[in-house]
Amino acid sequence: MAQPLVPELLRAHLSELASRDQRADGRGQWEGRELSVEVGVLDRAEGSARVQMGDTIVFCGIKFQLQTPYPDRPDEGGLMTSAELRPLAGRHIEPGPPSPESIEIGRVVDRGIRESGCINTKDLCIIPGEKVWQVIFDCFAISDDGYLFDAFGLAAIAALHNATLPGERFDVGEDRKLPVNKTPIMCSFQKVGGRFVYDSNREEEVGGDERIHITLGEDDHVHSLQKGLKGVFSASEFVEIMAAAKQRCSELRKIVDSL
Amino acid sequence: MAQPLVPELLRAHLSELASRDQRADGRGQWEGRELSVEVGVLDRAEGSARVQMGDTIVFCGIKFQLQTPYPDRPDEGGLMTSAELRPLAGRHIEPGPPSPESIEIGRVVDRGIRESGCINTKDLCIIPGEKVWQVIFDCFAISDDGYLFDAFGLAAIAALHNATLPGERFDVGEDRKLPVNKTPIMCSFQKVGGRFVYDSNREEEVGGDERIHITLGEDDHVHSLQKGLKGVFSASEFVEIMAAAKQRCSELRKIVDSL
Amino acid sequence: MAQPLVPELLRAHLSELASRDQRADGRGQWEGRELSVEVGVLDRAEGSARVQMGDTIVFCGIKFQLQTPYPDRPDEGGLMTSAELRPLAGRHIEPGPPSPESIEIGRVVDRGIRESGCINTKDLCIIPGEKVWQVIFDCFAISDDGYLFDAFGLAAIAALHNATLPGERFDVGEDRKLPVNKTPIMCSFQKVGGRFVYDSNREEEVGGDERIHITLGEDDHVHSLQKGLKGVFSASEFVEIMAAAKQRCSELRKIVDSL
Amino acid sequence: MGYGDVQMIDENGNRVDGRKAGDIRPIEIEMGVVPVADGSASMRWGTNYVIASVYGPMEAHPRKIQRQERAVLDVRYNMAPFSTTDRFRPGFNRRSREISKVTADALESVVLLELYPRSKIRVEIEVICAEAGTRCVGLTAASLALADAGIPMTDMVVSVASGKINGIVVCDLNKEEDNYGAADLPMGVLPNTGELVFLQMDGDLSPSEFQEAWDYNMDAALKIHELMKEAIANKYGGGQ
Amino acid sequence: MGYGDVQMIDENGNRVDGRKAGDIRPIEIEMGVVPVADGSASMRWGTNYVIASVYGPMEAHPRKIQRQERAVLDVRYNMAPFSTTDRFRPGFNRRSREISKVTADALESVVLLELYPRSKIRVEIEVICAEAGTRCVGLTAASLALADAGIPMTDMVVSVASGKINGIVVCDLNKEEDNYGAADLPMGVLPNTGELVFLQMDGDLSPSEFQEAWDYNMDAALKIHELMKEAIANKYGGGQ
Amino acid sequence: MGYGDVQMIDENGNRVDGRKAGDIRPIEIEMGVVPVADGSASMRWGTNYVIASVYGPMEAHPRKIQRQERAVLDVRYNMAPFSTTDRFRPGFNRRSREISKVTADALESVVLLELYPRSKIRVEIEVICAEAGTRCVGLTAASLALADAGIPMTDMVVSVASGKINGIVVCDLNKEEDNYGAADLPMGVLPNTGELVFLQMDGDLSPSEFQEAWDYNMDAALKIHELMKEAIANKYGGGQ
Repeated sequence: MAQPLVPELLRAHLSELASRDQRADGRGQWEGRELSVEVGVLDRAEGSARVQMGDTIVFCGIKFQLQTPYPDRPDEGGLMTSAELRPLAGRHIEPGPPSPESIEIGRVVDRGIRESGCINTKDLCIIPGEKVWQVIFDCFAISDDGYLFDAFGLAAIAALHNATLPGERFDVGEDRKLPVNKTPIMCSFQKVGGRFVYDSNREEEVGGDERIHITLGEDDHVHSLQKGLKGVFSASEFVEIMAAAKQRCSELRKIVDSL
Repeated sequence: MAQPLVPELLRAHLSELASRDQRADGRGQWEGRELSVEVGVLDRAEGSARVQMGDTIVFCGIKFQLQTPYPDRPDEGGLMTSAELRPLAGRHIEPGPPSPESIEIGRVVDRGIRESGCINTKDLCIIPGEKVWQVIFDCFAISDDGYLFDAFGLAAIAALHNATLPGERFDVGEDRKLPVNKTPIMCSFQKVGGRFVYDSNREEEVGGDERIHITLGEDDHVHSLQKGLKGVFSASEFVEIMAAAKQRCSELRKIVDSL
Repeated sequence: MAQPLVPELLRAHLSELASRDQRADGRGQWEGRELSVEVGVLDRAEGSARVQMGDTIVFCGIKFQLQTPYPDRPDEGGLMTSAELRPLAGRHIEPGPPSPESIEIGRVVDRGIRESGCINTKDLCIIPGEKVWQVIFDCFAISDDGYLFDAFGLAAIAALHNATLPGERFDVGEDRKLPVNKTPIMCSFQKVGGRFVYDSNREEEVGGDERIHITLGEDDHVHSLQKGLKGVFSASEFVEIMAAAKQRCSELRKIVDSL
Repeated sequence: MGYGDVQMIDENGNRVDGRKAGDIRPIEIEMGVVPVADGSASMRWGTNYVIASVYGPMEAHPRKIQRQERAVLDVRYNMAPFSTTDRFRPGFNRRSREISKVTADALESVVLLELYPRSKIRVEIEVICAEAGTRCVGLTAASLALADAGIPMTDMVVSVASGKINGIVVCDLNKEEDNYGAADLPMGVLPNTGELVFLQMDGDLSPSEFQEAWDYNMDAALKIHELMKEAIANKYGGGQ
Repeated sequence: MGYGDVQMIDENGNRVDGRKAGDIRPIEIEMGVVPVADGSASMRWGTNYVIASVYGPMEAHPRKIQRQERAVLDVRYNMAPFSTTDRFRPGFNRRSREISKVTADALESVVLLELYPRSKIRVEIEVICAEAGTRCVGLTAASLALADAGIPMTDMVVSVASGKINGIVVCDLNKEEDNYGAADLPMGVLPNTGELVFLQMDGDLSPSEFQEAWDYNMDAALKIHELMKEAIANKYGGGQ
Repeated sequence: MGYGDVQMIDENGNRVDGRKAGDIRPIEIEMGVVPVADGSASMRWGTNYVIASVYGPMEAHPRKIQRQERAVLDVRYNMAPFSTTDRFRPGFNRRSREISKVTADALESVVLLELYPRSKIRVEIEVICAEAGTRCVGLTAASLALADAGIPMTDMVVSVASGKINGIVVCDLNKEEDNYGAADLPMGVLPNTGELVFLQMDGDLSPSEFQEAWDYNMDAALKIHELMKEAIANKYGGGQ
């Protein structure tokens, strides 16, 4: 890979903007880009969603497979999340095996869903000890203009609410809606120009510092956290973004629950 | 890999020769190199052939394995073709995982055999739903002086005619000859100096343009086609090489059938 | 990897020392570095040892797994040895897939153990044709100051003498000591400055030539040999190091048997 | 029941989805679907859904892949994991490698690579939903994306496949037909000259059947080319 | 029996190993355990046993990884095959990759990389015996090894995790507790400023439980920092 | 039935294929079998069939593998998929890697690498049919191919293995003997000096058995060397 140019000018520009409480595209500190969420958009998936945040566009497709349960949990199905950063979605994405970035995204999205308990893995049991469903989330970027984390996270929970267990195709009973008990929502913040902002676009991502990913459930319960990239933050900064996360997660949960 | 030298001088030379209806080694446009085909040459294979075309030398060895049939085709065996371009066979062949070229060769040879129906996959059934034979074609180059496609294709069909199902070794009945119903033959053409020629050698391969691979069966039925490499061709050029293919395939079929 | 500097000065220095019957760290030709062997040092392994030879420090951990025996040997368990050269253990060790060096070490250590017959593979049988134990030796370097071969070999046989078959954890009977019938010992020699020495340190390893690895059992029976690296040696040189090996192996065997 | 026994065409020559032998499936083209790309296009073709994006010309690195006299074309064809009925496992795949290679061979035949020495053009083809004929859809979508990126070409490439079912030659097999088909002839045609840059074939076609399939493809390519021209004109204001 | 049903804390607030809610497991630190390394340290923490070594600053090769203005930090976290009850198969592992990345992110936040332009510092973390919380042990041991190598840092990093069992928030889960735990909050703290460079969390914590776990970690980090200072002082003679 | 129970030598000292203890299997050498290579040779040895080819000296690339003062020798030993009774799966293989390495070590000891600074010599060994002792056949064939390529060497390498069956030491085990053998001692000998460049051993040999096997190898190496000299002379006209 070519040496990335040190984006010192970009950083200086973003700092200068931040000092005047501004962002490169005119948004406020906690303001997201224009958002659209559609479900049922993939003909071959058992559940699907398309999320667009500004020029960032992603799909999440849900597929089910049969598997044998683990001996120590004979009545529980499984969950798997894969995030593919294909070079289709941006000049900066190199082809090749999964990058550390894509592994991190997949694992962060996975934990947000898994740890919330929104899927009761016992609901995935077909025959105890023999056959259970595995739910596979495939997150797939079409256009990466920054903050795939939140786009993937939102697409995943929306696709889950849209999913149908394909009993007939696998000859294990009738098709039925996958029970989803909760709506965990991920909100992420990045330090840009010395302060945290919500939903940084690619320009801010390149010229910014550390990110913090927060997944919240009902009653502001915390389900998952992740700090990524180089950077130091204080307890009071964390209190500030946690407050912003609580508000935004609640707005996004309403959108998902109303689909 | 080092940058290949642009073989502009070679291309100019080949074009000049072509303009006088000549080739670098004195052959006519549709004339092949000296050919030898031997079968039963590999002690550990259940069927084998050695093909030499000029300084191009290849082996094809056929091995059988037992496998479980696919649930939707319980009485059919399988077919697998692998073409290995080991660095033994030429200075230009780099070690490492299969190159796109070797994958393409394997797939083209495979399709020629498979699509002709020369093997009835039901003849490979031992116990329906439980045990079937898998036929594996291993194409292996000893010396690559160009046009491995045709050499591999000819070695594969010749080895197939030479193959014995090793029932005794696998304890599933007596050894018996593998039934082979047809003799599909692949003929390939490359555009060299602006016109298509048959059986280009390595010099012509390096200094030439696109290739077209044609596999024909009885009564000139077409079983497989593949255009490879950069290049444009017209319908009338295609008619011309198809006519040449019909003649050459029929000659080669006689050789294989007489082994 | 950066081009290794040609250690010509080092080689000249070592030759000069050798001509005066000396070594860089003051040892005699057949003298080993300070040795310590401890067993039972790894809480999660079923058998373990830590060996220190000068600044070379290694662990060997033994783990057991259940496996299905091979059909032609239904009452015999298996043996596997893996030597990991993790970059923890030295500036010269690059991360990545197993290097040819680490593969060679693993195979040489494995053969010393396996070929001596110190484990009767029939002692690893649980239910003939169904369940047998696989013994896995994981050799792991903490600090590589030269001659991992001998350190690994010694740690492996010491860990083996320390191993317990974990019947209870796998629900196949009671825990019991693994029967070990013999104590094969590996001794290695490297040509440094034109003559063979025992237990070369890393400086001698870098500035030396070929190595010879000898594994001896009771009554000086030979179980395994391996010559590594570029170099020519004579029959009389071999007689000389074989004599040194016989003496040293017998000393080391006493240490292992007394643990 | 053998392949030939399923009746896929009725006595009136109607196919399972109501088409006649020479008809193609419905096609929808959208230009510029990947906002961050230099060029992009999507095709919905039957229930196929394929997106292609183009990046470049850009610096070719590492330097060893550079060519002094022309650009290198880096083409990748890939199936998304949710594109097939059974999940498609990501990773190395011989079929995808081969399709990437023949697609690159076809596009290199029309892109004016010599205009951009020492540079690289990346063409990315992603199959989002697969029905039948994804390689044809991918190649055609890629030539649209190249046009959208403003990369000069001698001609567009239009790719379509004809095949044989129940002994009858038909154009543009759908998924059910493909499952029972006895032959498949995908071609990549330059609509302005009638020349070819892509050709594959599998199965069994007599000389006369082969000619019939060839002719269907040539005819269909011209129809699809009209849709492509329209989509481009709509985006760039030359339309209507 | 579900996760919540196993009683891990008795009526007197004693945990299975006798600790109170806010107590950490016993910790032993040894400096310089890898004689051939530029710096190294081991930590025994409960029955965790983790070794970290540091090499460098050294030339960064291949050149393409060099950064003009600073050193690159190359961090690897790995589990030895005998570190777990079931043998841990060597090779590619998504979990190890992610932990390596977040550990590198944390350390880059304190190491004065700009002092060593164009060079590389390697940090190797090997889990020899794993109990629970290996990522915290690894990150802490790595900062000790960096100190042992004399690499300048703005502060040490002390990492520790709190969690929840039987609805009670406790500090530094051991293996049994971890198996039945309902939440895990590992943090990486700079003891001199109370700032953070590492943060993860899994499970379910109400806002007030979250605050409690956070406070336990902050408190434990200061205690562990005392042990670290002592170990360094013992080695370099500033001790007692 | 244990390994030692199969009677492989009769009361007259005749082995299963009629040989006496010290006899080698029939050997046929062919030079120049890979027309496009710079040098090549094949050996049929019993039913082993091994081909070796040599390319170079050539430019060593990438540059980082170059050595200022000598050529690098790039040796690959590989088993063809049809070389064994059960198909041999292509791909990474620890055994092949190790044999490649010890073969390279042996050849580097005789090839005058310092004559070709900064260059590379490729040696390719392919086992077409495997019986027993393929590493010896490969090493010997490689030294023939190097001679055919005109690469200067201090001496040829002749490699052969002795072993033990039914408690009797014999030379050059065939496949059946190898299956039931209790020891295997392959050596690589320089016939002109009696020195060694290759040595391995597996199994169990008492000191006196070891000496006997060693002597058989030395004796056989001289006989094989005669066949090698003859094959080279036949090709280059110095023969008869």
